[in-house]
Amino acid sequence: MQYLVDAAIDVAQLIDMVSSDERGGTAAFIGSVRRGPDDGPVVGIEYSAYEAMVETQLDKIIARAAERWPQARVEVRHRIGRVATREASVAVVVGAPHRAEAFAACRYVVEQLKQRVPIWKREILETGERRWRTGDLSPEEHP
Amino acid sequence: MQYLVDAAIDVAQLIDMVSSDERGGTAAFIGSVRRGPDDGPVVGIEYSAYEAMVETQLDKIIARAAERWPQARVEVRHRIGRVATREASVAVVVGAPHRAEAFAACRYVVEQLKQRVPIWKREILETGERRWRTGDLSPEEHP
Amino acid sequence: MWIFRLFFSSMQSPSSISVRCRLFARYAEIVGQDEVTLSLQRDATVAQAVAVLRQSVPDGARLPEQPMVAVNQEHALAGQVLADGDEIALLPPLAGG
Amino acid sequence: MWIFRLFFSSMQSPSSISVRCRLFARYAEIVGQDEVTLSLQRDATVAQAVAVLRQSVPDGARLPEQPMVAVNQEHALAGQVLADGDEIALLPPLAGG
Repeated sequence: MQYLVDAAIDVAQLIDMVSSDERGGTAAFIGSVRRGPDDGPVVGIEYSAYEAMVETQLDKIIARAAERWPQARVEVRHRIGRVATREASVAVVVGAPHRAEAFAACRYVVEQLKQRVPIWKREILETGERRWRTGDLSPEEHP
Repeated sequence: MQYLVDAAIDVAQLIDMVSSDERGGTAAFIGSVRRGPDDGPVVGIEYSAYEAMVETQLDKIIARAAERWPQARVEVRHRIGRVATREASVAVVVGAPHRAEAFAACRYVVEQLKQRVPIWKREILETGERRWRTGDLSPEEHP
Repeated sequence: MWIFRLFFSSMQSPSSISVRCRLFARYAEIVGQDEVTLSLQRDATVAQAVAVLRQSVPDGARLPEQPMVAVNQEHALAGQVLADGDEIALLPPLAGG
Repeated sequence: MWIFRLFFSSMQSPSSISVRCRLFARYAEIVGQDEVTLSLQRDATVAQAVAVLRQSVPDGARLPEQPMVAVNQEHALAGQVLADGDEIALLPPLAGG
């Protein structure tokens, strides 16, 4: 597994990996586990994934980014398993010769990841209860 | 001085500063000293600034960003003095509840910084020679 | 020549195919298992596989009728025709990031 | 009343003002100094200050005729009127980042 990791994401290391003498601009997106005002007593998130498909899809997303922005270099890491509030759950880091490419490629990979990569999250509440969440949406109702 | 620093920029610390339970999306831009194919034997860059104006202008840029994206929190650091190739010279890190705001505010602050903040760079060549550079452009001709 | 093709084609494609069906996250929770092997008629589509699955596992009717589906790790539309040995996966609404 | 105002106004605004002019980066290198105090006529503009500066320092003619200028740490246009005690700065093309 290249993209899924079960320990803290080292953003500084990723920045170092994508930067080079020729790539002076790095754009990064870091998603962290948050507790919004309506979220109640969430102490963490448990991520699960269709792991083989995560790898397949991220390979393709990064390959498409490389076609559109040939001089960019992309690194992606996503946590799997339990992640505490405020820890980073995902990092997308893109180095490019110029900042416009770095921002565009970073945004592209983040949006594609959200739309295409099979990862799910379940909130862990203070009470020990668990609750499935959909991406960027309110909690899913149990059917 | 709040924004100008003379030691390595700790990006992970800035990410930690702007993230919170309510701010789950962080967008960052990191500019590093690069040596492009036409740049010759550059070993580093020496940054100088109109220091008081850097602080005044960044205060205003960040205040304007706060008006447009009230839930975003912005941190900016720019190196002053000598910076070696591949080290970060600037970091703009923005935490927000959602990634669209984080990306937009980060891009805004970076563009404003490049346009309005009085910082200059002089390339240090392997030969010890120094050469003024303008932003994002080819070397300035000496008049 | 045309007769030969038909002949070989029917030799290589028996009347039913076997498809591995994987379930994830909330869907696995609903049906109490994360993998089911389905026997489908030849040329069955994704939609038909989902219909068979919903009838053949406990609480299968609680799965959506038109879930997001992947075939061999690629996102697939309901009309895609399946082949013997394919792996299909029912994907609850994605929530990466 | 009107006469009073004129009287006080001329008391408080002598015929010349003093402006601190700062030079940075390549511009400081060209003229060999990073700060000059200019004496300007009352109501002088940024453009007039630059013109005076270019004539009053060694190699001043090598400075651009219309450089980027800040007044009291704010970007300023050529027509801005200066006041006694202002700090103006000639800014070479910016290169932060």
